[in-house]
Amino acid sequence: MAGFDKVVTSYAEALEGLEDNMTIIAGGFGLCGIPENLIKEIKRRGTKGLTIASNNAGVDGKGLGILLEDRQIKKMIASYVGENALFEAQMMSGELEVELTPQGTLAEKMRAGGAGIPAFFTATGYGTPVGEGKEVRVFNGREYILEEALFGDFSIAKAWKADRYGNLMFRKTARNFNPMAITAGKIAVVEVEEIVEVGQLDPDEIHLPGIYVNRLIQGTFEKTIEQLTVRSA
Amino acid sequence: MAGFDKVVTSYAEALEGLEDNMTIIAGGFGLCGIPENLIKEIKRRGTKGLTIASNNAGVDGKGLGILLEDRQIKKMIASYVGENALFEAQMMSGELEVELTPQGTLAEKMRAGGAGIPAFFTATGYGTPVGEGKEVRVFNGREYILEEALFGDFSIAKAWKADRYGNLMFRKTARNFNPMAITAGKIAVVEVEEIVEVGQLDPDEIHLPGIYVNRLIQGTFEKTIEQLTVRSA
Amino acid sequence: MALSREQLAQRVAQEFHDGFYVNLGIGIPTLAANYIPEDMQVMLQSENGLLGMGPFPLEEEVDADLINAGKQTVTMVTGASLFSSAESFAMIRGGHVDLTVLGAFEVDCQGNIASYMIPGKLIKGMGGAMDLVAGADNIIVTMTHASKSGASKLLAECTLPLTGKGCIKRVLTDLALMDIVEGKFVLRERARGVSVEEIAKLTAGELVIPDNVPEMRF
Amino acid sequence: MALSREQLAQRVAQEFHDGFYVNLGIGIPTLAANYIPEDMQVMLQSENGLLGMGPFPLEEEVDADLINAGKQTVTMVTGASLFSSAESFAMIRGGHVDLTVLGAFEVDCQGNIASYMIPGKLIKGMGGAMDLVAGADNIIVTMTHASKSGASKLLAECTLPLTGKGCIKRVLTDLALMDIVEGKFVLRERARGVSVEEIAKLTAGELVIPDNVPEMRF
Repeated sequence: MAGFDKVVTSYAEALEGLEDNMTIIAGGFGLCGIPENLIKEIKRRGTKGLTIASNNAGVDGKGLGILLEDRQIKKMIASYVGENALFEAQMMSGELEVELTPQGTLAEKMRAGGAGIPAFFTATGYGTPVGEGKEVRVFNGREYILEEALFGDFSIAKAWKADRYGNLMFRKTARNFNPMAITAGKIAVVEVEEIVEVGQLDPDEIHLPGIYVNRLIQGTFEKTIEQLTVRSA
Repeated sequence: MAGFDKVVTSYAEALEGLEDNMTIIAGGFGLCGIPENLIKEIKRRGTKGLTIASNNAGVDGKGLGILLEDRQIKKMIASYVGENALFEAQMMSGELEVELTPQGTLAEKMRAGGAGIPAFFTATGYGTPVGEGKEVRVFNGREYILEEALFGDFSIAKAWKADRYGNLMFRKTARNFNPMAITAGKIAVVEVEEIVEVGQLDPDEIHLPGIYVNRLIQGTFEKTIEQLTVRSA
Repeated sequence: MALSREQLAQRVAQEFHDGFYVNLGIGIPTLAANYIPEDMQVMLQSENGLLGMGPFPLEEEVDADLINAGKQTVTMVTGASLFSSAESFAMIRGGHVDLTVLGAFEVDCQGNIASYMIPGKLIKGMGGAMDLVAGADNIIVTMTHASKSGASKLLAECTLPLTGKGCIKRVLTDLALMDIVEGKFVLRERARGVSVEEIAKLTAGELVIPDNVPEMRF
Repeated sequence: MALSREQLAQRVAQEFHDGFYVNLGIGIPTLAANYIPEDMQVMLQSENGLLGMGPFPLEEEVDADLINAGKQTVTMVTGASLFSSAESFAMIRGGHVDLTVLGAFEVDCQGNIASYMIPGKLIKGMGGAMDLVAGADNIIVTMTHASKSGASKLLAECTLPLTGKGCIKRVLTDLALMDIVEGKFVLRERARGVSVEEIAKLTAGELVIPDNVPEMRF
């Protein structure tokens, strides 16, 4: 790697330095736009004691769900974990610590982590279990709670297209948490469907500049659909 | 206007309801990407006592500078006002109140206003005149100050292309403060170079969704260059 | 007679206005999209990053990269836009969505809502619901008025963990449409053939019954 | 002899590393872009929303929509990206820029910097400077060591309103390169033909002089 070329050629290299008890910020919503091969590599590495922030925890046997099988996740920060029986079992038994975080607050906590904002106020969660123990302050007659930023040792994310400098474009709703997740990790690792030469992406259409990306790898994706719903013609 | 069609056909209509002593959030950086015709319409209307948040205050005779001539601006929230002799004179004489705000804090205050974040912490300005009177709090061993969101009665901004629903694309560095400014105003008015039919913009390439835009107008622009700098071949 | 799911959806759709940006929760709220009047434009926001959600795809249109907040495959309407989750919730939290419709386990006459957790039984998470109720001025909660055993879900005070505090102003149940005004449920409409007395019996929170409570019309 | 503007820019460029994202302030810092070694890639961030700033345009390339933070017309290099001011300062505040170079009126040995205002005289505003000094770990301040009348600008305590507190670790003047370590200036290099004594005389803040202070090499 010289200059701004972020491309690595193996998943082992992509996650080099990932160690037990680290924190990972992960992109994806359900199984849509998840870094599936990076997750598989974490399973292969057998890294334990992980704290993972991601909107969902995958399903049984897919996505982050596969990291539950060998109990690699110590703590999960997520907004919705209802799709995963193994997750529920580990949570109920207390093996797995869970910090339920409202979806918008989770997105904003990731953005804040990447943007040098250590904390912000939001009305979301005021007066609910989410607000317990958090500072409440009134602005313009309304109560807000203080939420702190999220930072990761690593970010793992999935984009659609990238150039070799790590400039990224996402596709449809596979964008979701990916851009913010990338900004919030000390080492941001992104897998993409296609890597193009530098200069092939229109600078005005880049969704996330390569400055946030440390390592880039091209992968092939299963793209499992959770709820296949169709209409008839 | 029916449904989501945001197009208005006159500048008078575009700024209908703008009254004395209102607050306006304006896009633009220097004279780049400024809503020049909306500013001219404010001058024509003669609206007084305005509070305007904008990174710069234009130059003499251009941009927001023309609103100084008839003393329409009561207070300016800006990061840099060094290009404007009339501004400096009115500021020094105390006719014009100025709240100097760091550029990044200004951008974030606008974003926060649009995003339902009433306040956030930033290290920017800690220990400087900007931090005076503001709450200081330590996170991870570093001091940060609390900054509050900005809201406007109106936003005025300039984009490149729009569809009739107000979905926007910006061009090059004329994007600058425009997207955030638009989100922070109760009535967001945007002027553009071109209005295309709905469906002509790729949903993945829209920079700002039309939900933030209330009124849209097509204009012609002078695009004055402040510092023409060229190299020879 | 209690409203069917379809009737609930139909009644929700009566709250739509031309040009409204609307977020519809999973279940009955989503069904309301089927009842948007033909002469009216409504744009659906899906909090996973889509404004302008269309119907389910034809089989050949299915795209794993295009789903709604319920993880169902969907389509986009003409004029749709796509964005990140941070942008999506900036939109929601910042009050830019005109109407939010979502379900609940319980609502009380203080405007509190409980919809995401039954301790010891159901801990799936709040998803975007807490942001939606905190961000919207205009919310309709759709729910059944009482449990199968006849226990009211319209309470003086919610018993389950809250999703939002003091943010609900309108509730549509299978029996009635109610506003929440100054700490009281105010009965606005009743389902066809459902008496005011029956509604009163199944409403545990304080209830105001105006002189005239019309039946819902579809 | 005191460094010329070009030599200052050259010395700044020695701090660049291959693959660095750099923000260069107006004036001498901007000149440093002319001295990027040929075998090295450096990408320039312009805080008005451009990563990958290129040289000034040819006359026929001039585009009013493409300027730098000094409002000068510029170009983009291959691989550039464009974004909003909020995104730009997320990048800066979040510490993603590898090196920031900017000018100053005064610096003190506590790492404080004053660069934006002379009360009663010059009130143009801080622009992005406060965000840049607060957001970067790696900052070089370029300035003249003393005023024309010989008053030191490297002080025990800044006299002008601060741009940032305790954030400066390295200062390059026309006479010397200094680090700021534990409340003291540490002399690292001196301009060719400038004596340690001369530097000491013009440095008002506490100064540490190591045994060996090499001359700068270009």
